[in-house]
Amino acid sequence: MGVTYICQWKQPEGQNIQQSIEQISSCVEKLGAKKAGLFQVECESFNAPNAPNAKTLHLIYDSEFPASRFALFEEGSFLVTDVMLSAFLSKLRAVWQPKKGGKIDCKGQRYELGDFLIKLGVVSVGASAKGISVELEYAPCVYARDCWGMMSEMLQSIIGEQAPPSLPSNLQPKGTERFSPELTMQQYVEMFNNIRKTVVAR
Amino acid sequence: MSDVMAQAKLNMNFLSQAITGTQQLRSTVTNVFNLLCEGVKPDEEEDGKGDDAETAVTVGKDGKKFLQRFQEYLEAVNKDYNEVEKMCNNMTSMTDLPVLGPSGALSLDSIADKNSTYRDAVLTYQWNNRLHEYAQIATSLMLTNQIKRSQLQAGAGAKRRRAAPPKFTNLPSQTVDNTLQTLSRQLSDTTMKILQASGDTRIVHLAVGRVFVVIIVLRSLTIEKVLVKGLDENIILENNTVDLFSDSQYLCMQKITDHAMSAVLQYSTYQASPPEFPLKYLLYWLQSYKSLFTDACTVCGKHLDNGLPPLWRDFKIPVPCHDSCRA
Amino acid sequence: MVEPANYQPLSGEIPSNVNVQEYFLQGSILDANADKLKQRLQGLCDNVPPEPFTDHEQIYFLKNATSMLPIIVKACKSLAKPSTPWQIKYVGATEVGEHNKPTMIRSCVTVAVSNDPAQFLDNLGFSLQSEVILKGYFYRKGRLQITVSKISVPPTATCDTSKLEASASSHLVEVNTTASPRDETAGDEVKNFCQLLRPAIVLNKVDHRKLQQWQ
Amino acid sequence: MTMQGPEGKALEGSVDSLITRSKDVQKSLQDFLHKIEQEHATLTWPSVLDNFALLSGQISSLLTAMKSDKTPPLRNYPVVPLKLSQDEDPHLLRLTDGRVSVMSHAEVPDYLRTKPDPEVELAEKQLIAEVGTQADQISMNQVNQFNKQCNKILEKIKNARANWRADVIQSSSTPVTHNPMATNELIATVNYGRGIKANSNQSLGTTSVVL
Repeated sequence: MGVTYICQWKQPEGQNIQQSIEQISSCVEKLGAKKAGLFQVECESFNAPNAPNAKTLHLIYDSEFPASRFALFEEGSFLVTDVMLSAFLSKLRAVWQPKKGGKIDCKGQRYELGDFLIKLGVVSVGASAKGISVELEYAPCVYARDCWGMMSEMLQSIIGEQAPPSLPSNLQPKGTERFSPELTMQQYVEMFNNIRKTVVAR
Repeated sequence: MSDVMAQAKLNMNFLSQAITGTQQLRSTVTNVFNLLCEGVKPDEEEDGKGDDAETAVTVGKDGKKFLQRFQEYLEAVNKDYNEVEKMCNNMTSMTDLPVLGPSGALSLDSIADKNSTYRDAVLTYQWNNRLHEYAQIATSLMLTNQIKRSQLQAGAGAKRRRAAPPKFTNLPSQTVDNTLQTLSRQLSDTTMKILQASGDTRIVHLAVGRVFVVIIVLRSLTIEKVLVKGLDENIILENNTVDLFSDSQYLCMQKITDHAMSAVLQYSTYQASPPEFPLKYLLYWLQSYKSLFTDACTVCGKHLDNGLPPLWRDFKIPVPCHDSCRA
Repeated sequence: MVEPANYQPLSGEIPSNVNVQEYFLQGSILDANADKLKQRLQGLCDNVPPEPFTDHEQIYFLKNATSMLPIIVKACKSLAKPSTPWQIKYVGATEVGEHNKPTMIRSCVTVAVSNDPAQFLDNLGFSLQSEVILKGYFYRKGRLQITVSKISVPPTATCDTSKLEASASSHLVEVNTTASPRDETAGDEVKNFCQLLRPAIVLNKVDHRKLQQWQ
Repeated sequence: MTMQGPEGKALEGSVDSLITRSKDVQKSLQDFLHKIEQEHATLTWPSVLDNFALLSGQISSLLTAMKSDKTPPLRNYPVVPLKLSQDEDPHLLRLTDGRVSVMSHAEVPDYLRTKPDPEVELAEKQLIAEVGTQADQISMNQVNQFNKQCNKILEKIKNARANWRADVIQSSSTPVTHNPMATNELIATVNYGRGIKANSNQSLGTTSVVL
């Protein structure tokens, strides 16, 4: 698992989701990236209505890791598990219940360019599309700080000025620690939360 | 297959002819011996009762006749012998039949007619022969057009020595270990450890900075193989042996492996150097990759070229450079 | 990781053929006779050498507003094979069932997890109740699993020896299998196997509800 | 085979019924063989016996059909092999489900046989003769002996039953191998943590280092 950066593509005024996706994918293809299948990330949130100080639990499924599930507490622990996790959580139904409208997913096209993996996805809640995600993974390197130069160069050429100017803080949690799936999932949850918020704000 | 059968038929023909020839030869030889056994017989017209002198005369006369017959017979023998020899010469083509050793006995097995083991064996043998032939031709062709690895030799003319002799010649194991230890102390940002050692062969694991790991197979101090892999890739197989053969899953590591192999070739042709020099050069060269992900190309000033970082390092001055940017 | 994902992504559903029902019988045997039982099991079970195991089990409780009994989850880690992942195991309430039911039944969901789930379980609201180390042998016969194990107390726990007098001299024996709830034969299979171990050991249904209130 | 008249019709009908019956036998034989081969692990003796019963019923119904009044005397219709050949006959192969491929002198006698081999016949005759010569006296003796043995065994069993209670008392003195109290304790400990209290603070402290 290499270094992964995920961000939400902020659509320019007057452009719908379909148009934006087409714009970015043509941009990615121009760079020489090859299509490499589809991807899907699903996230379901749980909370414990009777325990007031319980944190929200996010259960994430990523097609990149088909046999794994990720459990992430907001500002809490993180765990990689096998597929039985959802069955396990359903046994805790008496305490932990899925949040209403807590299901959000992200589907789209994967691209490969050298060792880079680019994923463009449409984020949707239920049946309605809410936003666009851009994911960039550089597989061979496991230290975000080291390969940030390359990643930012690649991001510049994909999303232009929306690329972050310097290494985002959520990519380097504890100094120079190795990159882990946890950081990827955290970014997903963050992005999903942001998208949910903006949807509510509108 | 059919030509083999035809050949066999031809051989059978020759064989039967040769047998007849041999029989012929035998009978003529027997004639000769018979003649010799009977000895000189007086002529039938003479009565052989004359005196000694007369006998001598008759003997002389009879002897002449006898010698004449003897010569006739011997000529016949000679002729037959020549015939048989000719046959034998023809037969030499038979040795061309596949020499299959014990598997030749397969053809005698009547049940084997149903499964084509013998036939397959013959075919395989033929192909093998052909391969051998081609290989020989190829070798001879290549020997006439030898590629020189180093330019030093080309100009050296008569004084030139043979290409650097194989250096795995009997360095004591202790020396090799010491050399490796010294080398590993000289390198910065790079950790080296020996994963496996059996006899002269050592598998060395080299972690270069936070970039990649390298598996180097050493025979004494000669570099046999270099394999570059990502930090998070498996090196140890499930059965606890070192994975020496599967390429890295990352494109850039595969390309660096290729570059490293050519670096090995480059450094191992350096002349008149202590045996550890090729390895030392290679290690320093590999060490220069510690900035693989952080440094931009010195030629174009960019990080990426077609999705890949600056992968090339010159063998003399190892500065980062894209594959396509090196002049 | 960079393998092309040419498949249509699957939604994160659990496989439908998962066996979540555990059919089991439990018993114990005095230490002096444990070896005899092991020989017997070796003969009865599949012809593979018995697998020694040393498992560290942590028992977590989650207080539940709707029911008197807490939700129980065990976190297990093999000490014998440190490379095997942690497991968290939901253990449902044991149903002793009618007389005609051959075995006890409980639902059981096992999840393999990447690292120590203590903090995760803490976030879920579980609290660590107790921990034990089970050391023993594991046998297999078809889909049946048989464990013979000895309990010991890990150094991180405190132990009330007065409550453990009897168990100090016995091995715990459990015969179980997991199957789908509709599988009627699983229970009989367990029961029949247990009959073979008589009279050295009698594996019976044990009233867990009583035991749970004991503590 | 074509034939006119009522006799021909009767023959045809009876041959048809014989064919269907023998097909029944064939089918149940096949089923049975399949069962033996495939399910020998789970096959129970009663179901084997069921199969035998089915087979014997079908065979006896085949025999009754042969003997029935409606069937014209079949011995009047011999089958004569007109042509023997060593070559494979695809038609025959198909007719016999791939069992007989050649109508040759080696095969024909086995398939068209109406009587057993003379040797077999002789052996059978001998056996029957032996059965006949078995004197009544001997068989009576054997029956008596058998009855005597049975009575003895019966008596023994009765005795054993009478002594059973005593045995039970004796057997209780055999060593105890398990302790029900221990069972309960062990289960309570392993499942519900009886008697062992985890020092939760310490445990969490160590794990946070791991994470």
